[in-house]
Formats: sequence, structure tokens, C-alpha cells
Amino acid sequence: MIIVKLGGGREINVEGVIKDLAELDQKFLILHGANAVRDEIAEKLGKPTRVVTSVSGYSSVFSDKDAIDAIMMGYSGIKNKRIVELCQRNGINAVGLSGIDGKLIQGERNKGIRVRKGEKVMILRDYSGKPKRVNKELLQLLLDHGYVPVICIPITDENNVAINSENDDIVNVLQEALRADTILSLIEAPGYLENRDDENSLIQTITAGELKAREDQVEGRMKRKMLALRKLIDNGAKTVVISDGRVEHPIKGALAGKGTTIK
Amino acid sequence: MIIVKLGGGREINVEGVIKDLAELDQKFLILHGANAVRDEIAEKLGKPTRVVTSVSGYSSVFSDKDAIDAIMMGYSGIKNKRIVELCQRNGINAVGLSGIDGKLIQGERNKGIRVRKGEKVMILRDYSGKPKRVNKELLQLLLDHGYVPVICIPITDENNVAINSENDDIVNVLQEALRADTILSLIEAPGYLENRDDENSLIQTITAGELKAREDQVEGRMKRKMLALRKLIDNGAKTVVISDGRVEHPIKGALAGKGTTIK
Amino acid sequence: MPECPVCGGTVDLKGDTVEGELIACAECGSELEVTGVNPFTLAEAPKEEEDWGE
Amino acid sequence: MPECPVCGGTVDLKGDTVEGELIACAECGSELEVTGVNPFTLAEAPKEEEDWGE
Repeated sequence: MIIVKLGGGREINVEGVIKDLAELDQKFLILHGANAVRDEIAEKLGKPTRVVTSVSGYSSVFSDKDAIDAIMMGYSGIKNKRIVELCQRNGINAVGLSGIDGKLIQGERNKGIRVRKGEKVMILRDYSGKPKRVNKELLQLLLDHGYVPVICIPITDENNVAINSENDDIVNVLQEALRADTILSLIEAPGYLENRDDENSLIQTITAGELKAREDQVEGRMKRKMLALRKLIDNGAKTVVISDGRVEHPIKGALAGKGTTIK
Repeated sequence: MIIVKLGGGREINVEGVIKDLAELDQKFLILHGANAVRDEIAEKLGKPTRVVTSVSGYSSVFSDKDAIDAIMMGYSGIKNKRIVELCQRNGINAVGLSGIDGKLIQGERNKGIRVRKGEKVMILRDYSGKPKRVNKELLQLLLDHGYVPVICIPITDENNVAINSENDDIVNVLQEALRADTILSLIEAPGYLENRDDENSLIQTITAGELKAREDQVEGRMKRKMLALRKLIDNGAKTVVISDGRVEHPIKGALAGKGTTIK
Repeated sequence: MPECPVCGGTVDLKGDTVEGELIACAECGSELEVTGVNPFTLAEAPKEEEDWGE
Repeated sequence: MPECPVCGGTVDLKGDTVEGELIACAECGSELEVTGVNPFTLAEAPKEEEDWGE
């Protein structure tokens, strides 16, 4: 079983990914992002994506009702269905699902973050949260009948309300349920770079231990990403590859070890 | 088994529909429209929905690539997922699917219509077509495991390309597969009106035979709608009710015979 | 000038003929669709359909 | 003035206090959230969370 995680940037070669996957003889499912197309839709609808920064310096998308609407139009709307269409045209019998369909991805609403507003410190709550578990039966039902799940946000919270969530965390709850042996994460870079701005500073392989050490040196978003990657290995993944999603054969490249392999 | 067909207008009381359905003890599925929200999105994205009129006087939506994008954002995006969310919040374990997911609704691309362009008569082709059959196995699989399918366009054509299609025709291929005994069609009017502009000219009951007679008196879109309704009866529906989707309890009203019943 | 796909007769096309245009074959009267220009290619026009639905 | 939900002491709120504002209880120092105004209502502030993810 392979979990394919597709970044949501414009430069990801989705067609190349699907054509590669069509030749794969292993079972797989796709988890995709769509932040680029979502931002464009939100902009044009006059409700641009808003980012808020917490008092402890973290910035994240403010997911109010309009933001969830844009996610439903961008992620589970156009991106999900164009990927499903591409799959069908390449002989992959895809079924597109958001996390709220059949309560596929169940999570818990965030309790609120602290933001500064003039002199005051305020609690800011929105429609976002962390994924906790997966409706494994639904996934297995579809996989066993030859369907390929193509999954995206929104997910559902403890009160069945649609909420935003982070794909890095979602791939972890998927892994907990499916215990896939390989996870391919396709991004808009050659892989994990020692120095963000130098595409030649690619790290070819990294062990979970080394990852832990690097995790301790960084803060914020990068720290969370590394923690999420490490958890994949803890949850039984034999190989996690972060590879370039912009090339002609992104999947073949990743399976051949191009990019950063975490073992 | 009940097929619930929801019109895509702004005034349909979707929340009232879902709350009624939550109390239903029969199996059901939902087929919904979303033309109002799709038109709004298309407008704001600067690619307004375009209607073309054929030389024989029929007008219909011109479904180019942008129009299919707007359908994916409007129908299978925001409308489908907000209905699924509402279902989940009312204890209905809904799974939202467009016709291309798992090739749920398979159709054939229209061959093209004739339109006048100055002195010339042109063939105009787009991404639209007629539904031919349904992936009954997928529907049954979900229904048998307690899920409620919430279905909308796009559907898939003979080359697995996403196309626009008419919900009146889609409800027929669903009926052919499911042989539901009751079909409820909720619209933005009290039911089938003798005179379109007079809400008191409601026809309470009409037999398939009477429907055939009326069909012969009209042309165009209304004729097609009546033909589609009659086909439902031919395909085993015992009761077809066209009822007001704007009231507080649209489903309870329809089940109590409010609106037009076709027997 | 291209041949009529139905009767084989030569079809005389005016200069401003464009792709997707419908014309009638002068010899057999069949309705033909201009499927290409430079060079002109013709095919029998699809069966009449009133509308597309939505 | 409202009572602190943690220690029961009276919490002195300024006039410009708004809903969603965080204040510290002068007596026990707990972090409290203003959950309502007219009348003021207070609740213990939720545990610190750095960010929401995306």
C-alpha cells in the first residue's frame, strides 16, 4: 500500500503523477492539497485568504465560514474532481472524498489561539482543528472493491462541523489506519534541503534519529513538519520519500529514491 | 427506497429538508442541483454562465471548460459538501459523490447543436451530454453499509471526461437502477401549475396518461420535463411528488401529498 | 476543393468558410460539417439534436 | 463584577473589556476569558496552543 501526498502548489505536475500511478501495480490512495487554487478563488470572490499570527509567533490561515466555503470550492470542488477525472481517463477508478464524506477524517476543533489586538490579548477561534482518527471501514470498503480514494480537506470535528486541517497531520492518521509501507510526499522542491534557498543542498537520506536531532534545532512550522514525518516512521512506514512533484515522472522518480528518503 | 431530488435555487430550504429526512425510517438518497450558487461563482470569477440558443429555438447552458470548473466548484464543491455537513450534523451518514466519482453516472457526449452565427450555421460542441447508466454496485455498496449518497453533476462521458448534464435525466437513470417506489422532487413552486404565474393553479394529482396528453400540447423544455417525469413511472416508481422546497417541512409536506402527485 | 463524403462529388467552398460551419452538398444535398481548413476537410454533420439539457 | 471561576475572588473589569478578551485574575493569577458582556461572564482560558496548522 502506498500513500501519495500531493502538494497544493501550481507547479505540481499532477498529470505526470497520475500517468505514473496508472502503471503502478500496488494499491495506493491520494491525499492532495489545493492551497494555490483556493487562494485564487478566495481572492476573486473578494474574501482573500487571511493569515493570523499568534502571540507566540505562529502564523496560520484564519478559517472563518468564507474560508471553509473557499476550501469546499477549491479543494473538494475543482482540484479533487479534476484529479478524479484525470485518474478515470488513465484507467484509475478514483472516488473523490473530503474528510466529511462518511466522516472519513474525524478531528477535534482547535480551542483558539491568542492574538494581539491593540493593547489587548484576545482568544481567536475559527473552523480549524487537528485530525484524530479515520473511518477505516469506508476506506477499506472502497479499496477492497477496486476504487482509489482521492482525499482532501475539509475534515469533520467532534460536532460534525466541517473544519480546516493540515495535510501533514492527516497523512499521519491515514498511516495509523492503513499502516502503508511507503509514503511519497511530492512538493515544489527537489526534496528536503539543508538550506532552503539552495536546491543543491538536497539531503539524500536521513534516519528517524537524525530527523529527531534536526527537529530539536528548529522552531515553528518546520519543527511541526519534521515531527509529523518522524511519526510516519513510528507508525510503521518503511520508506518515506519527499520528492520533486514538478518533474516529468514524479512518482517514478520518488520510487527510484530521487529526493530525500527517510528510513 | 426514496429518491429525493433537490432543486438548485436559492429559496430551497435545504436545512428543513435534511431535518425532515433525519426522521425518516426509509432508505433514501439525495440528488441535488446548484445552478444558483454556480451562476454566482461563475459571475464573480469573470466567466459568467453563457446560454446559447439552437436554430430550432432551444436554449441551454454552454458548457465549456470554464463552465465545468464552475460546476466543480459550485455543485460538487460548496453545495455538495454543505449538504453533506448538514446531513452529518443531523445524524445522516452522508457521502457526497459527483457522477465522475467511481464512474457513478455514465453518459454520452452530445454530438453538437446548430447555432446561427451571422449568415452561417455552425455546429457547436461542448462538455455536455445525456446520462445512460449508473454504477449500481457502488450505490448499493454504500447503501448496504449505512451511507446516504448525496449526488450531483458533473457526470462522466464515454471517454471519462467530466460533462454537464440535466438532473431530470439523471434521476431517471438512478430510478432505472434503484427502482425506488417514491420520488420526491422539491422545486421553488407549490408543484405543477396549470398556469405558471398563478400559484393557485396547482394540479393536485395527475395520471401518467394525463401527463402524456399534456406533453403533446407543449414544446421545448416543459415537454422534456414531462417526458422525464413519465419515464419515472414507466421505470417502476409508484409515487412521484413535485412539491414546494421552500416551506418549513418540505419532505413531510411531499410525503403527505402536498404539491402534485403523479400516479 | 474537397469531396463530399456521402456522394463523392466535389464541394465548392467559399473563401470565408470556417471550421465548424455547416454546408449542404450541391450534388446530393447532404448536410456536411467543415472539420478542417487548409486543407478543407468535410464530414457528414451529426444527427439533429435540439438542445443539451441544462 | 464577576467572580473568578478558579478562586471565587471578584474580578475587576475595565469599561472597555470586550468578549473574547483574556485577562489575569488579580487574586489567583489564573488566565481567564471574557465569555460575555452585559453581564460580564468569565471562564478559564483554554490551554495554550501555538497555531492551527495550515
